Amino acid sequence: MIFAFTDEQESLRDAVRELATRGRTEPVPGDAPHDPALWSALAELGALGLPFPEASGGMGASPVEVMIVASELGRAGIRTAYAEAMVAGSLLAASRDGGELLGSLCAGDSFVVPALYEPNRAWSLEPASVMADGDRLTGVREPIPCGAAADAVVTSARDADGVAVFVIESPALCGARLDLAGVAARRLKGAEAAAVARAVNLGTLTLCAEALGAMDTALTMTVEYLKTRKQFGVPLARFQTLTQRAADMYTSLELARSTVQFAAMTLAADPDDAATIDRLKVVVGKAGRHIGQEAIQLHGGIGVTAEYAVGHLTARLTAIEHSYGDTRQHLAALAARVGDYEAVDLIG
Amino acid sequence: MIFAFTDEQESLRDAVRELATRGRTEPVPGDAPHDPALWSALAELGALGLPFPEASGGMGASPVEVMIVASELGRAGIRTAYAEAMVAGSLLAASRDGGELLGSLCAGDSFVVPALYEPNRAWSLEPASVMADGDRLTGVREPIPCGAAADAVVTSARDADGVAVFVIESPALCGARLDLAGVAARRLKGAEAAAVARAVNLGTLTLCAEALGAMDTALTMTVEYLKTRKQFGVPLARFQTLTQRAADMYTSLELARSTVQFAAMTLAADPDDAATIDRLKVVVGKAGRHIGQEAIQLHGGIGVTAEYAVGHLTARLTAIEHSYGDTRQHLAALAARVGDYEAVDLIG
Amino acid sequence: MERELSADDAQFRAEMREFFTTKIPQDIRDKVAVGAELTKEDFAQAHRIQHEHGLAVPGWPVEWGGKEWSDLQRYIWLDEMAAAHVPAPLAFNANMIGPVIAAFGSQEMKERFLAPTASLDIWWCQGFSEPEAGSDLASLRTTAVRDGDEFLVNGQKTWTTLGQYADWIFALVRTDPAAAKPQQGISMLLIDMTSPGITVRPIQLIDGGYEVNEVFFDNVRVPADQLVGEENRGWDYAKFLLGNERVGVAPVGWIKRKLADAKARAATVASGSGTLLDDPLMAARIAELECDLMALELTVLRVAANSHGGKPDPASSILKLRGSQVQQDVLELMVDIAGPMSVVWSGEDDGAVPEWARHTAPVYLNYRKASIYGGSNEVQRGVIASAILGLKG
Amino acid sequence: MERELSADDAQFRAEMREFFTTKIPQDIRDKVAVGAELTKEDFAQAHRIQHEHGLAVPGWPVEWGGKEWSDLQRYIWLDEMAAAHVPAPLAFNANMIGPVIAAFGSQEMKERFLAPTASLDIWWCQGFSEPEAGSDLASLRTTAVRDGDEFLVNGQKTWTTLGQYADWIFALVRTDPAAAKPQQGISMLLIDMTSPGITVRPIQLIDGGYEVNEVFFDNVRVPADQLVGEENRGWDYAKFLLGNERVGVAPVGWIKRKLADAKARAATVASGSGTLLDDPLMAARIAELECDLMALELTVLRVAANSHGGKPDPASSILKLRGSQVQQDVLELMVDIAGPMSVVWSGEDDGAVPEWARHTAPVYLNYRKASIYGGSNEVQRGVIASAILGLKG
Repeated sequence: MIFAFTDEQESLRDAVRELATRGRTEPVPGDAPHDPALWSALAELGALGLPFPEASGGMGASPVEVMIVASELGRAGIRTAYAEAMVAGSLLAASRDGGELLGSLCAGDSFVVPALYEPNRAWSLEPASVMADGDRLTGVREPIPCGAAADAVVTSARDADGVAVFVIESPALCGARLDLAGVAARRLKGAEAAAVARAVNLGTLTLCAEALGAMDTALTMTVEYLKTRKQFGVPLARFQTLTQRAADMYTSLELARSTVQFAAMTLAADPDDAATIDRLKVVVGKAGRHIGQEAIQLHGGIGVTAEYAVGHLTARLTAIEHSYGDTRQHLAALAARVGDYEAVDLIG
Repeated sequence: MIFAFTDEQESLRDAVRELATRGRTEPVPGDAPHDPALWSALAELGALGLPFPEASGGMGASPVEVMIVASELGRAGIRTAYAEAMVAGSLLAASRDGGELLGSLCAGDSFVVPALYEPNRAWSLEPASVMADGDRLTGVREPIPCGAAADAVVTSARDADGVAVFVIESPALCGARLDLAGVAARRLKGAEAAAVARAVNLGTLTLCAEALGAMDTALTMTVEYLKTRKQFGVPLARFQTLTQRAADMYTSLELARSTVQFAAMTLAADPDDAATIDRLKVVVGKAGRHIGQEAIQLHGGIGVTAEYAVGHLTARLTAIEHSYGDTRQHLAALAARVGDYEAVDLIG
Repeated sequence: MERELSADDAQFRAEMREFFTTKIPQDIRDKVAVGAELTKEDFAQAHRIQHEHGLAVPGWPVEWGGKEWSDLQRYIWLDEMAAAHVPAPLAFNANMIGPVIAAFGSQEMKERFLAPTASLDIWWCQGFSEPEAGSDLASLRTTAVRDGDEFLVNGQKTWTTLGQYADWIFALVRTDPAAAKPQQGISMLLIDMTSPGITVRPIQLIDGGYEVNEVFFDNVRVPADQLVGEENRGWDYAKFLLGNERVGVAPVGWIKRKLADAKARAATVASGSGTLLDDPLMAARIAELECDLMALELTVLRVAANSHGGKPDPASSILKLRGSQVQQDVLELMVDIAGPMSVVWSGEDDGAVPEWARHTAPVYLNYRKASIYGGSNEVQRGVIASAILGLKG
Repeated sequence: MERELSADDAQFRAEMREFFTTKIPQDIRDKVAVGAELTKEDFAQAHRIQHEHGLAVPGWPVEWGGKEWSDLQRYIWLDEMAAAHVPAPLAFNANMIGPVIAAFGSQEMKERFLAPTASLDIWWCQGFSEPEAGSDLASLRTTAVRDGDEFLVNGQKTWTTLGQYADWIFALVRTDPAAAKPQQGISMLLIDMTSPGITVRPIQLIDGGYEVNEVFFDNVRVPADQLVGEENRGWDYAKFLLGNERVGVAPVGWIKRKLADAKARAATVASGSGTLLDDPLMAARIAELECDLMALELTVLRVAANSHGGKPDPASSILKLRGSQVQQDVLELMVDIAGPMSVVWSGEDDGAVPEWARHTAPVYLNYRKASIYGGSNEVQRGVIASAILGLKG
């Protein structure tokens, strides 16, 4: 197993890091508005089309490159719909007639996000009350993260044959809600339940990579704060109970880093490996709670203010934890299969 | 709600403390042998018959007094079959023909323990493979804690009508195992499933009270060690990461203390309150793991030696956690009923 | 030892339940239930209704409106208040400056301030923390220099909760910079927030709300008769103030209400073929939190029962420490129940995602403060280690 | 980035699996599987079989029996060894004193000691810790005074693992009491355990076993040519020794084996209408531990891949820290699976309660040592905080 980045991957990382530094705006509480300028810059870099086929306007790269981009966005504390675009793009790529919109997505011309959550329902890959009859849909999707600015949304629905996937252009959202009854929907032929699972695998990896970056910055800021902030006449770094906890944060971070990188390699080899994504979400979910909560605590009061970045990082980690299933749900999925194998084999 | 002890309860506590100090022997690793001298002393104090009717040779007191005795034994690090005697006595007391043996138990003349575990089976109040046909039993009970010295054991078995309870005098154990086929068993009329549940409630309270005492001593020893032991030229108490962890141990201890005392009051009012016992076992189970593990860690190497008491306390806490269902099992029992009420009402 | 509630206390409980569920406006209670932000008027209205019924300041001396309740009765009052989603009387008035004035103020000060403090005709805020004096309060720098019949106050306070609504502030100020120890030389002043030279700057928190403020003092003139008690004894009064509350130091009633709400919410979120409340891992976590809360609540009852006349007891540190932990655990549970519904904070109030769910993430993030303010959990552990366990370091 | 194992490494893995599952006696592997104590002969036999196949000291220089394996191959070797329940070659020989002698010993010393060390003809033990020098190794007091061609050694070592079996001890001793810093003035000596003046006193552990010892030195004469490297540089050699191992610092293979065993055991314990492995809370806990272990194992692979020539890397502190935590979690899981069967330690080997279950509590208690020895977890956190995060305190 090789964890090192190639030279090209390092160049990509540096380019995104530069872009993220340049494009960074001060975070505000609450939902992040879509930033078209930043989005165009990501498109120019090729970031939006990384894992998609060159024939559709993508870069023909792999989830490893997606992970690199998302990590840098997370490090910079930039909240975007990058993971959402990866899910939408993956669904379009799975269909034989999603190519045109996918090309537009890769180029940054169309802002496309998935609509996969149902109100008052825990996360599920399977649509429960969203139904399809031909191209007519019923049901409600809410919330749709970043939906307000979307040129199109991609949603799944249940029909007689199972799960189908649809595109809705120029969706008229009410807040974060899309009432599907009466809207014009176009079926994406060839994209079925397996495509949804695969798209969500990629989206989950993307979010977890972003979380990795956010945790990295949260720890860096915490360490810096401990070095400079004084209490009782001495720097906080003199309080061993704080520095030992920073060491635990570092440990969580490094274990999460290994897992994110491994999951990216794994999806590159097998985009349908759901068990690895379950484990990834558990490891990152636990690390995100640990690091996010401790980063605030070790900062003290300033950690919960909107003027200081660390609370926003924790807010983002919290949102990521609750996207596409939280730690509990992924644990439950793993628990249901835990008797099927002897041990998790990472190198086999 | 009144947590204070009465004067009589304080006298009882002092008497047991004195006895425990006098009767204490150096702990050894592994199973504790029955100590007839200590047992007689407990009987003389009336401790063995505390919660049982005076008509049967008991003291007609309550689970509160049992808690006081068990806490003191735990504090002194004395491992006895006190909880086992409470379970056996409660089963005898539930039957209209257990009186004679109960009297003998209270007087310390007969050493009676329950046999309620089945090998290769998680804890359950219900017998699974122990069957009764009239007074003939089949099945195996193992392990039987303190069974080697027992004059009699009390066991449950399943028959056509449900659960029945039996006494086996002079049982011939093989190690900690009793093969029930072919032994002479006497049915305890009137003692059925509810009697087993009630007896185990009392036994669980007794064990948790003992755990409270053990945790108390584990913390006291740890604090003392931190004050006196030097590393890097200064007492360990100078290392804030250690003292903050001692503070967390204290917090666990005091929360467990409140819960043990409350559970004793509750059983005094309602000996069948299984939910309170479930919660008690969860609180004490978590506290016992926390305090037991931290007591060793804060001691360092000496904490795992047989020459030093703190490891034995942790060993005892571990055994108590695995008696009559561990934290997980009691949580699962509570979880199954969690939708049946709005909130836990302690003073209603 | 006795578990049962006496007949009198049971009657008291029924009365409190009746009062809170019928006398406090439903719209205020509904806001509390969904975690929405309360307005100044909401707080004031709830406080004043309690005051009208003689319930706003039960812990004060009887002559100033107190009730001489037992600790258990105080507990029941708080418990039923929280159970009905009723916001508590303003703590700065009822639990902080009121008892201090009653204990240490001159007769003139009592007569001037206590009645409007009880009735909320004066809205108080607290001026203790400073940018360089958070957990280390004794290093505060705001100065008060005697100038005839006045003090001249200069400096800055921060984390002043609801300061934007306040009429008056009780502030710790340094009156003797030459004192031997930093805790000495501190005084407590009562300051009119409309005094020239005071500037309030709201601080936005991570949830988007404005509940704390910076307060700047630029040559603010404070009449000397607004000095509480004796000069240079402010540290003692602050310790009294912070140690005064024991029954309420862990917000047990609030947590219990939230946990019950969480169960009710979980039963409304579909999961698989049932609801989240049927999910074994979710149900076990809720059951475990109920155990944690029970142990905490029992400890409040037990420790309060050992109370000795308002003297600060280091045992209250375990209540503060554990109270904030369980409180935060329950709020984390609530976000987890909302799940993907917590991901978008804004939304239409008539959307299919209910309001409570949209508030879960901001409320969870906001309450990370609970383990920081009022003496951080690290400070509480330090108190336990040194004052209770004798680990002096 | 590349997940796949190369064909060569896959072949290597198959060879190791074949070797460990066919060449090491089943009775030894069975003892390891149930957590029974191994005899001296068990350890020795397993070591010697590996040695006969050239596998006992792969990390040494090639001329002394090493293999020039990649870190990944070392990892595979350890992983397959643990998977087959095979005890590792004696660490004191293979990982500790051998590499030190190979790196710092004179040619004479290498020729005298390395071959018998590799073959276990010398059984080594470690003499580092002292009663007053545990985590604070630099404060050690055992002295060695030069007396002609000999050192005269006096003092006491403790926590000497398997010292009762050892032929020789490598010990840190103070040779210059006047050194400026306590770390200076320490030397490393090789001492024959049969030397007059050495007394070994076994220490019983909480599980009832005897695996550690006190070793007393009373005017023990040690030939000067048994000084490793240079006088007063013992601290450097000790640091090299402790930092030498990175792939193996977290016992990942061992933990993985135990966790797989735990699952198999859980499937044999009836619970309700199924087994413990069907229980949702138990299954979730196992799944969570598998996640924790995966993250740890991946970090071993990632950090080992960044290795730079045996130089101690503070990142190994996270492996030691987290390795001991996950190890202890798995052993705690194992007691919980045994449940009431763990309550009685003794019993008949033909009883209905299986042997593995009776060993769970003592093994769990014994391995609380894992977070204490070899640098306690508090020490590891200190290394991370200062050496990695730059938090110098």
